Amino acid sequence: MAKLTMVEAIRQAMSQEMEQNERVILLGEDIGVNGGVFRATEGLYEKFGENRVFDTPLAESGIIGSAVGLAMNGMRPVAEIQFFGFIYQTMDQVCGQAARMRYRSGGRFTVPIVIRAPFGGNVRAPELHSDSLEALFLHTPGLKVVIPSNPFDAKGLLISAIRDDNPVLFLESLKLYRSYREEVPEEAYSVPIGKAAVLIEGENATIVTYGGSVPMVKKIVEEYKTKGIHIELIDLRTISPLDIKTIKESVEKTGRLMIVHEAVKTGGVGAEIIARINEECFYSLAAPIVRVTGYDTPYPVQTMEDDWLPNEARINEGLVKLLSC
Amino acid sequence: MAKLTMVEAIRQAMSQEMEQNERVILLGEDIGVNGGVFRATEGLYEKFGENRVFDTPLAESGIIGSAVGLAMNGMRPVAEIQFFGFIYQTMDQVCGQAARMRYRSGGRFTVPIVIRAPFGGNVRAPELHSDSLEALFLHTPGLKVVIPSNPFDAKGLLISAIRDDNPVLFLESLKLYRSYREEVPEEAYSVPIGKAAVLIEGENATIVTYGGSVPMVKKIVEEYKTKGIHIELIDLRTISPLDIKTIKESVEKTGRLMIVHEAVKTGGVGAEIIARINEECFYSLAAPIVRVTGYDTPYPVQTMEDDWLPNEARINEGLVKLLSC
Amino acid sequence: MKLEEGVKTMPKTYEVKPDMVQILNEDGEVDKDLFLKLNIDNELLLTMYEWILKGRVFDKKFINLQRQGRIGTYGSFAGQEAAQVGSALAIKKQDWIIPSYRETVVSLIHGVPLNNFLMYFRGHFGGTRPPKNVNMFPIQHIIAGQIPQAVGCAWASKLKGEDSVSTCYFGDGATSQGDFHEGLNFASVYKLPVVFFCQNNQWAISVPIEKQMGSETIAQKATAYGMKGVRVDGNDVLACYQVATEAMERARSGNGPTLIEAVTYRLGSHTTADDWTRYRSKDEVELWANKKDPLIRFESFLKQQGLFSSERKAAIVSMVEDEIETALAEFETVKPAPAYESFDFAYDKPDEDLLIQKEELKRRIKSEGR
Amino acid sequence: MKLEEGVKTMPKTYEVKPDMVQILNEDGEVDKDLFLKLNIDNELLLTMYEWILKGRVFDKKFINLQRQGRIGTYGSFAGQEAAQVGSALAIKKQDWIIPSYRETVVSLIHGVPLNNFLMYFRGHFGGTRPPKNVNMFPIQHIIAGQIPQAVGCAWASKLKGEDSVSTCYFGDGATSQGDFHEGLNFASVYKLPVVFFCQNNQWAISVPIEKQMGSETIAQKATAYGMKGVRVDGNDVLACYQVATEAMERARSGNGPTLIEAVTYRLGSHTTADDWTRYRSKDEVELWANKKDPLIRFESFLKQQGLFSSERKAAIVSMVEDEIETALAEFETVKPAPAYESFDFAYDKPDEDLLIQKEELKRRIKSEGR
Ligand SMILES: Cc1ncc(C[n+]2csc(CCOP(=O)(O)OP(=O)(O)O)c2C)c(N)n1
Ligand SMILES: Cc1ncc(C[n+]2csc(CCOP(=O)(O)OP(=O)(O)O)c2C)c(N)n1
Ligand SMILES: [Mg+2]
Ligand SMILES: [Mg+2]
Repeated sequence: MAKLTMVEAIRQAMSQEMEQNERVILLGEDIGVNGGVFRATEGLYEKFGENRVFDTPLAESGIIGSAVGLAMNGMRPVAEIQFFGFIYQTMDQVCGQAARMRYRSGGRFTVPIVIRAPFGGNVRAPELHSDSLEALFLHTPGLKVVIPSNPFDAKGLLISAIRDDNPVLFLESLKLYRSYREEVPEEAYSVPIGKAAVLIEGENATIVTYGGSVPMVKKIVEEYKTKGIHIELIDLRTISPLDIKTIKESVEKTGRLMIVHEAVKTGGVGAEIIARINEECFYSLAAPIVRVTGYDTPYPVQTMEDDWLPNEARINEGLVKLLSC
Repeated sequence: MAKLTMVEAIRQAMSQEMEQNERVILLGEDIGVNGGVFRATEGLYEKFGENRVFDTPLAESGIIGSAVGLAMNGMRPVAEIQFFGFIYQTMDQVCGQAARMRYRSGGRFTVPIVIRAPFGGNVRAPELHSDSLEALFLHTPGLKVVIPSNPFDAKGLLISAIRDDNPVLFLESLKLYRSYREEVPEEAYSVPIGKAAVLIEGENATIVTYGGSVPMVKKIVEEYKTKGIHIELIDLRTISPLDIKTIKESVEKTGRLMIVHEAVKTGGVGAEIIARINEECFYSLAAPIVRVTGYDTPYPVQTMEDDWLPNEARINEGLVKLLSC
Repeated sequence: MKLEEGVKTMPKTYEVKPDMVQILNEDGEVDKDLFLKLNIDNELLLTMYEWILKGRVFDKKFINLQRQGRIGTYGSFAGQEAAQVGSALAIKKQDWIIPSYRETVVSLIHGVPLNNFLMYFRGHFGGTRPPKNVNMFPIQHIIAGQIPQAVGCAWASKLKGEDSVSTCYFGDGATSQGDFHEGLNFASVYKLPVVFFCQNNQWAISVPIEKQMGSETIAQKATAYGMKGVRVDGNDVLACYQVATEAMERARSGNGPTLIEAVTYRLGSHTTADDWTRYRSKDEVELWANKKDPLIRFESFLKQQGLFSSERKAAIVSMVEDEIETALAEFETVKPAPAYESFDFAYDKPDEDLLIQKEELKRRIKSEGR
Repeated sequence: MKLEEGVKTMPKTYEVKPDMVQILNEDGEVDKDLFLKLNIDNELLLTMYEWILKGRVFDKKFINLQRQGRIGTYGSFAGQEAAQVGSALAIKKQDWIIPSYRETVVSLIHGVPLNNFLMYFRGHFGGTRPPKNVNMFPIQHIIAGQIPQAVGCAWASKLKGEDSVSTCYFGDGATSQGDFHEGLNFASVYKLPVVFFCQNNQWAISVPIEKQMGSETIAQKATAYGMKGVRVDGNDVLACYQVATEAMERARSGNGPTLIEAVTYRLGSHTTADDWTRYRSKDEVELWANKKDPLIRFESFLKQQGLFSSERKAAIVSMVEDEIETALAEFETVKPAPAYESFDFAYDKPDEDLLIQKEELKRRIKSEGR
């Protein structure tokens, strides 16, 4: 078993699915000859040729719109949006079209597309290159939204996404692309979409997070453990459909919940989790649920982002509040 | 004082602001000669001429994009998006551009645009003509989102929106456009953005809603009153910024909260209200907060929409639950 | 002095003059030489006529049904039958059709059953489900949304090595959308087997073509993509058929996409919810309703050819009317599917949460005895 | 038989051949007749040269600073100086400039201070705040997002009756975006005083022009809008200046928009995060770095005109380098504004909730002694 970075695991998933199913094709800006601006598709153009890997014109709505048509006529396109902030250009084709086509056509058509997009902060990128906009898609029936936090899940979830008959938005944390390596099985395997992972068990409180925040939160949870405070850590892995069952079971045990995400607070994924926990196990809650998220401003410039994003200081402050009442 | 329908009140607001400030112009599809497909701008082309009221080409991103440029160079454009479902085509210009321009330019530019769009269900419209997508904009810092539920507020809020220096999304319930008339002062007046209205006072429970659902909920609340159950009814009026203070004060009194909106449940405005109430006055809650909303599917066809939307049966069912525990 | 006055390598203005293909003129006279060279036999002529007529009758009937409150809002296509019939008859079984919302005759020709339209215009779930054996996308309500999808569809055919051309329908207003541009650009880059068939009916609801675009024609927009652009008389079914056939042959033989501008006219209102008297003159409409009308024109041509029979016409008219009346009368007794039945179509499988929502709704509907 | 072979009213293909305005050729030779007729005096020639040179030096210096880790990711514009300088010098004080992210020389010419670039490339808040007295939009990171905005800006000038032309900059890749199309269409419909200045540097990151579009030129895309389209040698500063001046005159006198395609080349990588060797050949780059280079070309012209002084050149080079070095050394001691200071810029006034968030952050930052 080789040790891979997350971006390598993602690349391997695409490569293996392309070998396995010739209907799987890739399209996007700079993904061919250049191998993608983050090298996620490196070598695939050379391996599969120009009829499987397409450098497209610079037009995101065109990319997703044609992916929808490709899928309706039998292909399984994997489209890359170079940065998630550019998803705005595709909103009709993603939410108005791909997500509704099965419904609109009364089941006649399925739209098995995967939309891959790197996202998230702390990487000193320019404006609109770091935004976490996943909540827009949580609010869009017909879509699935998957966000891996480690190389193993990334490979297995991407394989599941490519095999899934629904449109899947697959978000890849920029800061985790190369942050570490881990053992990833050589063979193709799938990790189920819609299942959260309990990374660390605990009984004093629960933290739910996903994507780029996972390693940081993990570190904090481990520090607390040494202090005798046992926090259960849940990595959502899928935003839509939300695995509320796993969160609920945890909250029923711990009575305390914190949600950490990079997206702005108001209207984010955290809000929906709070709403669901309120509905599902209100009486298990010992304290108000705490959100540690991006602030309610546009994503800031590079010198400000570390303060703006959830960070250790903010999470610790939140935990004090969560555990004290 | 004349009795006006909501669409007449909206028209009057635009007309008066245009009289008052020559920098106010209107642009949109079919808003000129035709007076808008819902007649919201009827007569304004004739009154103000072709240099104030523009029939644009059929391109929503172009409409909002040019409105942004118009605003940055000193105009106060009021843009109509013919149906809110077409807002998807404008997401970058609205969320990526208008909402961020002040921030991006460090205060050098403001973008005083108003984006008017009819929305909401129960009107037997085709696909993507009834969707309630306001939550997408709740999650977008830099925007304000206003949703009136009656002629008086519609006029006063639209005047505030036009005078506001921030981009304002102004959503007009299709089913309330002509559903009834009420007294509306002749003169220009403003209703403040960001302030909810307590329509009916009560102490047994609180219902928060907005837009098209208000009259229906009002009727239910009045029925309950005759049964001796006093429900406080709050009309949000503004979605962003959210007037959590008013909701909080009510919940502190009643201990029970229901939220009603047409938008799909997951990731909707209701989720954020629940999250905030959880944060602000968790210990005041006597029961889980209840959401009665659109279901988590694409907005359905005409024969299904009345069952899919919040309706009396569903709200009553929710109230039984809310009041029983 | 201006550079343009003095320099040899003068900047090109890239101006083009409009020019329109026509075989059958407004007086019903055919360009004989030309017509003889085309492969259009009498049978095809009669088929063309039949569909134009059926379309016209269908349209009238549906407008009436809407007035009677028996169907919901209806979008008339009267005046555009020649453009639709001419292009549709050039499309083969293995080809793909990607419509907007006005291509009713195209759909009928290619086997979408009347029942779909009854379902659709009465708001039943499934009205926009194209039958399994018809290569057609569902009705599209987002202007130009279907254009990049049509490009993707053609791309798939090409990648799979299938002999299939995709024809994408849209209106003059749609050409203003970003998706029009992005779609045509993709098609030109990948030289895809797709035909962009624009019915320029000169109005986008109340917006006339000169407020819609700065160009004199839509065909010239093909220049932006290095694509072939053709302007055709959209009320001349022969020219529409021929131009579409040639575009499809080009596409089929690997010579890439074509943009066809069929100049036609919407005789009625945008939909039954619209009122054309608010924005256009009676004179303008009269002109197109008489002299330029595709049905009148084609009838007078058939008369010259000795192919017209007024009995046959009457028979078709009453057949179509009866068929619709009978089908509708029957359909009016059909209870719409309950709302919860649509919950299975949001995803391939509803997840647990959605199933709970479905059950909740089902329980309520059942409890109300519906 | 094909219709196109037999019919007189043949469908037009609307094909155009590329054609490029050039005054100063690649060997540094000027078209004398032409040049004499232009209103370009020696002072202007020297100004042009100075800015081209300053641009080149600035660019080199900033690439070095990035390599030293003293600034963040940097986007080089080397090779495009003539296009930027030529067009920028045609823009007047009362005009508006709507840039993308690569128009560094344009900004410098029009008074954006060096400090803005230091702030910007070091990630400080306010780096994209254009100074009050400069009619310029902030740097735009969304490809083509600025195009409809530029159209709106020109529209406002027209409505206010101001003598102001808006110039919008973008690249070849931007022409594929829907916003390009929607913007140009609006401009053509309202005949707005706007100049679309496309720097066709032939690459959009790794995507070459022939994968970007099906058309041979970008200028011909103007045809789609009934707009004037001009193709100009973007490495010939004289031609760029003249073509831009004429376009602005047209715009200023109410004759509507122009699309200018300035054919140039990006000599470096897309940004310092990119590596051009992955997608293009050394030979190609060599060609443009030597024979076609705008600086070399203009220098040899100035030499012929007796206007070149190597001392002056050396003086400018060291002046620019020193200025940047000094300014940066000073700026490196400037503490970035704390994150909470930016909270006042989301809205005109932060609401209560945002103020609470701001205070929370302020308290934390203060408590950490920052
Ligand atoms: C994205 C979008 N914007 C606006 C509309 C509203 N609308 C429906 S039809 C129409 C006019 C379309 O004109 P055209 O493309 O010429 O087609 P026609 O109706 O004339 O066949 C408009 C503005 C829409 N459905 N979708
Ligand atoms: C909407 C959007 N899509 C993609 C990108 C990523 N991106 C940044 S620059 C660039 C290439 C732009 O090419 P071109 O327009 O030719 O300008 P150039 O960089 O060559 O000056 C791309 C794809 C972006 N910034 N915005
Ligand atoms: Mg039309
Ligand atoms: Mg370029």
